[in-house]
Amino acid sequence: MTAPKTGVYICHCGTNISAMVDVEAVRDWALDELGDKGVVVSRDYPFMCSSLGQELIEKDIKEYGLERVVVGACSPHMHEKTFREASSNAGLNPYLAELVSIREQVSWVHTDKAKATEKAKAIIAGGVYRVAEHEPLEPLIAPVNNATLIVGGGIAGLTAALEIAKAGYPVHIVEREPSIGGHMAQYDKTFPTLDCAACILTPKMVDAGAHKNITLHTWSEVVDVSGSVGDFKIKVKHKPRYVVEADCTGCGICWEKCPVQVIDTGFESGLGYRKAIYTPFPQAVPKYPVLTPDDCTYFAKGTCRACEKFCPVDCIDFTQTDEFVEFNVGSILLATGFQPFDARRIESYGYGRLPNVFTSMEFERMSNAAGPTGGKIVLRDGVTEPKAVAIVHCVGSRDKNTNEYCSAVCCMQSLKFAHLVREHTKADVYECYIDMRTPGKGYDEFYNRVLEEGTQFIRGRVAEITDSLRYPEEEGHEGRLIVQVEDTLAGVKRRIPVDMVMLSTGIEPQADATEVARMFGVGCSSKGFIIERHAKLDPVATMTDGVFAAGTALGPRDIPSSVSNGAAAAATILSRIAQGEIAMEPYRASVDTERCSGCRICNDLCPFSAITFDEMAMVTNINPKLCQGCGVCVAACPANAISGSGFSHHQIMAQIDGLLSYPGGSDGRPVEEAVGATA
Amino acid sequence: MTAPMTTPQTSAMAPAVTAQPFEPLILGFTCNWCSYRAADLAGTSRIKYPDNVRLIRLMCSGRMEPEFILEGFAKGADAVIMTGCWPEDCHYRIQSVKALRRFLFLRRMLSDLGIEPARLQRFYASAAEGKRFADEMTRIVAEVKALGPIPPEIRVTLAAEPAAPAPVAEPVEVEA
Amino acid sequence: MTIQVAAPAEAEAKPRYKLAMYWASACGGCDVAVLNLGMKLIEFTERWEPVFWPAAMDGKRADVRAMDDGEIDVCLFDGGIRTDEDAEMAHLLRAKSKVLVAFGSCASEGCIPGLANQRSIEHVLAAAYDPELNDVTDGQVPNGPWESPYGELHLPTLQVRLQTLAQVVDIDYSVPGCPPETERIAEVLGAVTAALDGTGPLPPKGAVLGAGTSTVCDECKRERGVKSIKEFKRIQTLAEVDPDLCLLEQGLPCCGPAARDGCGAKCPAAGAPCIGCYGATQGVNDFGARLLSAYASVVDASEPEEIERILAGLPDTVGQFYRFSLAASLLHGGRS
Amino acid sequence: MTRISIDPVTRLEGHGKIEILLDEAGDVEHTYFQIPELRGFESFCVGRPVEDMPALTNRICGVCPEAHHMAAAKAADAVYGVTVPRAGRMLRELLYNAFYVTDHATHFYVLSGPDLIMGPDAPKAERNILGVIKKVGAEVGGKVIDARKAGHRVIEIIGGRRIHPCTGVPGGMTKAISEEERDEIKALADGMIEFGSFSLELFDSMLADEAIEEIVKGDLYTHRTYYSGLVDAADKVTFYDGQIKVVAPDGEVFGQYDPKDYRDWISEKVEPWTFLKFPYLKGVGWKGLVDGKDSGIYTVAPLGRLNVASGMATPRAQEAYEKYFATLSPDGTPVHSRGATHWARLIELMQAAETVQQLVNDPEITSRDVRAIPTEVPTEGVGTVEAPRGTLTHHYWTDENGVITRVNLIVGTTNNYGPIAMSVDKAARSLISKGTIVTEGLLDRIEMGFRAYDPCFGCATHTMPGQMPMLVTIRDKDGNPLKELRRD
Repeated sequence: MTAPKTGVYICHCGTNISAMVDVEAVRDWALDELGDKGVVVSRDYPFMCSSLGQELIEKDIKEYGLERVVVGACSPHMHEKTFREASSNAGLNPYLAELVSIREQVSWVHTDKAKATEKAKAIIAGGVYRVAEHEPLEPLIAPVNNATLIVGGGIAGLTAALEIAKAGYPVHIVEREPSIGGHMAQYDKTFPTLDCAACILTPKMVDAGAHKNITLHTWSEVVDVSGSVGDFKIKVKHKPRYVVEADCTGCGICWEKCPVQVIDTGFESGLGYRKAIYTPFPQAVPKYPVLTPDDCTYFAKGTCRACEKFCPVDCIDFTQTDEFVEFNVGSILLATGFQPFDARRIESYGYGRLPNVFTSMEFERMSNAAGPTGGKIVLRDGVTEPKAVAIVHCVGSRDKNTNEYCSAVCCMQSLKFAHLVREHTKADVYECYIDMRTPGKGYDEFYNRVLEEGTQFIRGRVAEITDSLRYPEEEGHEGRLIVQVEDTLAGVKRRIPVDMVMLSTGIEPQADATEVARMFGVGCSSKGFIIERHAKLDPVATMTDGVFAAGTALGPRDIPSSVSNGAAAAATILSRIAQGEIAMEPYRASVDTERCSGCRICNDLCPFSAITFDEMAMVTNINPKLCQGCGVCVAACPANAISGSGFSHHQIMAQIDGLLSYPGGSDGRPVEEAVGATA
Repeated sequence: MTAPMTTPQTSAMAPAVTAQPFEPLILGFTCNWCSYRAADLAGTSRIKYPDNVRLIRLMCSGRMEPEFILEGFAKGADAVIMTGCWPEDCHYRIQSVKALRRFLFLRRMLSDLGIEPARLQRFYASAAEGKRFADEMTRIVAEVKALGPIPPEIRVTLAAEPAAPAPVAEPVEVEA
Repeated sequence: MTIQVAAPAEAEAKPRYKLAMYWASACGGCDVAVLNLGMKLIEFTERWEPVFWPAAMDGKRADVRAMDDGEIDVCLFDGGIRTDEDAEMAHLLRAKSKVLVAFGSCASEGCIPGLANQRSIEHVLAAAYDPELNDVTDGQVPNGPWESPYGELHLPTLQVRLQTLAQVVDIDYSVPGCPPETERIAEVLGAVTAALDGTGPLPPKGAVLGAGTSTVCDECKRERGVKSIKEFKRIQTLAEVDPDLCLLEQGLPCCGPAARDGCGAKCPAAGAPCIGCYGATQGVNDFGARLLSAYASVVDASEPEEIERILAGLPDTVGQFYRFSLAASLLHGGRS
Repeated sequence: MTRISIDPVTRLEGHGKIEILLDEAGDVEHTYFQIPELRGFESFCVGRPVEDMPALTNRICGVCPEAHHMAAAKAADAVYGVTVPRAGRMLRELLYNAFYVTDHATHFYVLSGPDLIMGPDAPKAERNILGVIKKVGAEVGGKVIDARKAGHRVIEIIGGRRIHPCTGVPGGMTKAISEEERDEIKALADGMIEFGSFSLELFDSMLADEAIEEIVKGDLYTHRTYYSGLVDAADKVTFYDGQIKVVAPDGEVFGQYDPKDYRDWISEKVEPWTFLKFPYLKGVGWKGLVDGKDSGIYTVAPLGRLNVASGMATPRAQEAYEKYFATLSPDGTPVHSRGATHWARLIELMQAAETVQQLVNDPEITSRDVRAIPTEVPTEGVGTVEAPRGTLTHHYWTDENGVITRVNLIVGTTNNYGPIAMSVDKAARSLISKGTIVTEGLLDRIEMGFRAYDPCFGCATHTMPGQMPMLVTIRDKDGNPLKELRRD
């Protein structure tokens, strides 16, 4: 068979590539050296991805009757689709065009232009060799179920849910807490406008609770995801509330009568109390309470049943157990949120040891009028107002020992706290920061406002918070806290006596983030933040078709960007629903039953259950609907009976040969050896 | 008196020719979802690493056929690198483990064939670990440089043509 | 078995083709397999004139030299290319034959003698003429020409590596097996005769004749289930071998899953694991890689230490995965 | 100096080559018989699990793989110090004796037959199996092919395959035989015995022919060497297992030893001009290619076996044995004429056939108990059998995991390398003197010499038993070819 007519196109990417790769040399080399591999035309262009660049290719396909196209430019993850479309516009099957990366893999990572150019040639050769083995393919079409699963009922998830529901499509929200609302419901004020969080959040919660297209699964968790792109099968566990939701009116008598006081480590961050049966907060949605058996006297001793006795509608049911519901959706949005950094991990800050060291979450509850202190800012004793308060930035952020990243919200929340302290008390406020980060609308203005309010700003990371006085001048400060910090602007070490310290804790992924990511088949960083399909151009999609993410599950961000994430995800999902079907890469494995020996080596290799064995015919079959195209069975088949479209044995072998064909052996040393040569 | 001069000249030039440092040729395999994107990230982050490695993208590290690796060695690679998702976040759930099994089997067989274990390398990189990807590339290239080229008696490439044996003198045929 | 049969009269009508069969570095099993055709062989000689067959009849290289290029219709070449003389004969017979067939495992894949490629030729000589086991006079061991007191004596020289026929010359077909099963040989000779007569299809160049395109498991009668290897066992440690169950599932490293079918799965039927003498199946570049991949894929372990422990059950990976095909492996020059 | 090259199938094909070098006077100065093949089993068997050896070493020789399979299996047993259960051992012997019937039949009728039955002076065109069939009748041809078939069938039933069997493993065999298979073998065994007696009768009748008698009794190939071969506990000829007995040219017993001690008794001389080695008796020493009581060279195969044993192990064969010695050496001293090997071979064929019948009728032959599981730590082991063409020894050293660390192999024909070289030399000297060369006769004699030994260089090179087509080039003192003669 003669080599197919192939066109080679080298992109300068402005100077991104051409600065480190001699693109003209590569262009000429391809035409001179790869002629026997079918290269009939080779061009370079400043921006291949531009419409003019694409027209160049389309024109050649028509004029030269090209059968294959190889583009040397950026990563396929960036522009593979672009060049495939260009090819199919010119009547060439899109899968006969190959994009190989000479930018991410060459010009951006190497420093020796001569060698980078050599490597670029080899990569082009790899593409040319490979694409010759390609065959025309058609994308696989799958219908999209118009229902959506949203995991997490925080502000990001709620926003998306309402957008999709309003558009008229069914939404399931799964929230593991008793109520939707997420962390935002715990906040008092929101920066920089200082409007109350509850006031702007609760209406959305109510809407979501009431909307006919939205099904709430609170106090619930997703336990299994199966099926495939376009039609996922979801299994949800409803944990028992011990309350019959159908009958409950949310009157609240049960928790009034319940004799058991429990420290509320959840919503109230340990500052307040709840009962064994409770709703986390007055505006909770849904309104039904939750009974926690670990706290309940009846479950411990078999007596009490106060709630049951007093319930006017007899909706208490101690016999409830886990319930499982199943439903199918076409799209999934992961809005699983974050957990605050656990300040105990930095022992030198004394949280948990020194009573008057507080975390941001505690402070949010304390300053909240509906909170445990009724909005009074007081020490642990609950009565004493602080005369001096220190606010420590970057707790669990920008720190090699904990998290290297910036949590994005701490600076603003700290400024907010400074303002609130000044507002509620006459205390002096010291802000210890590393850098003041106030990007965003109205943020820096708020910074200036707090400056003017007289808060003292100390540039430096706090070294230690202690209650032991070391120096004579600290006499008289017994019982207070000393904040030791180096003022890097004044260049002095300071030990500041205060009554209260507020640790501005950072944002971390949920403890079970990686398990969740695995269940939904999405990639996440080793920390647990979900990885976007493209950080800039596709920021709410994941690498798994049909699964999206929004809010702090993707990484630290504030309320406005979480909300816009949610809206963006909703828009993306709606457009998929509107299309009704989606095209998938036609990368699938298939069995040549003539060649299959029925050895059953492959039978247990597929995690998607695509492989089945026909006992009668003694051959293996692969279900293309379930196959995800990983190719594990192709590589395992000893009879060479399974082949994989798109990543076939011959294509990869050809690419290997191409990549290594130039400049030949390593450091150009001849790899030939006279095997026949006699010893 | 030109004759004597030629000798020192040629001998002076000889070392320069042999002094070329060994630059290994290394073939690398990535999966489409994690390690290839790690390579992309290394690129977009402009993290530099040696240019000895040439990458091939597979959908999954579990797609790796041992034949690919042997082909790499046969066609002149001094080392081969397998990369893929961390097992816990394999895009195909559990397939990255299949790659691990084949890797261990193949590495053992290669060493039985005289190819040092260090010439078959392997690491995980999530799509977020561009730095790790570049660091590993740098580490591996250094290791292989230290190993030097694969001795020709270990590897025969397809290019190798047997030396046609010197025809032995045919006895002159005489009538019986 | 001296075959010098005058063609019976009734066969005169049809053309009689010229057949050559040569053994290079071989054990003779391939030739015996052909001789075992018995009476059938004598029938074949009605259509085939053996013009050169050192195993069974007189014949001289000089005669072959004297032939025109392509004068031999079909040459069955068995044995591997171990010495310079083997290579010389390969080149000669390629020139003189219309159709050159790599016959048997040695010529196709290097067979068991190909395992010598795992070590250096020095090791081969050192082991064969180990002075502790032999009476060697001041380190003199044979290899190549030797200057005797009366003049030079010619002795062939060993190549650094045993090669397959296809690695040395261009071949048309190959017939796998160690040796090829006699029934298959009869089929091949029948098919080739038909092809030359024009009454049957001519197989495409490079085709593998006398074998299937699947693997031995396809012919094996043993029951098999989903594969999952927890441990490799050695037969001398296995008190009972289930006569009906797949040997691999009993822990015995069987090459059946990867070895080309055509033999009738005789060894597994006899309670011995397949050792892969029919070589790699259609389209496989490297037998060892294929079998290794299959085994590794179904190893029932996820932790490196556990995988290594199971792997340790194979004391000899090269012998296990390449018993018949090391010389044809990708690392050692490939299949052509 | 004049050089004569005799190239069986010419020099370049590595099938053995003879160089005869004459001195100034035109007399034979030196003769070289070279074996130009080496595959290196001793090297590449290292590192293999010992249980793989029976299948690996089969490939040493496709003519007698059964012999290597058995020797390897026995060596593997020894490495593990395991005793094969009776039924397993009987299966091995059954396979092995059936192989003897096939192999000896092939040699006598197909290879030597043309010379013997047609007579050495018969026209070449008739000196082949078809000529034989024409002369002695088609049913004989049928008998021969049936006998070979029968043997191969038994080998296939017990060994799994006709060529390169696969069932021998450390401790026994991988499979037992079924009742049906037993009955099939029974039927075949009767045919084998019939064939054996038919062959012995045929040979008697042939002895009447003077030419044949000359071949068998004549002194052309008489070498007075030592003889060596396996004998059983009763000092009878045996093939599968026994002790090695060595007798001197005069018949005096030189010694008897357990095969595992072979290294105390024999060594192998390595010559730089041939890949094959020359075994010799250490106790006597290497004196070069000469016979006599002072030369360590010894002869094996049928001639050797019958010379060392005090008789055959089965009745019919014993009858023939007595007749053999009565005819050739009434005083019972060793028969030195190589031509007698043909007769000895048929006597062995009969013993093999009778043994097959004995074994297949043993009630225990279908027992399932054919394999013992080793319990010892593997170390080192020697496995020795009598291959049709001589004593075959496999010696393995292993690590504690049963993986081979060292191998020594002495294949059947190798033992006869010395005597064959001497016969070649003798043939040359008998016909070359003072520069006059009786060339045609030279070819005949050398060819017949080879046929008598039935050398199987399949084991070391690749010359099929009996096949020695030849080309002789006579060169003048400057090495220029004077004359070329060929055997056609």
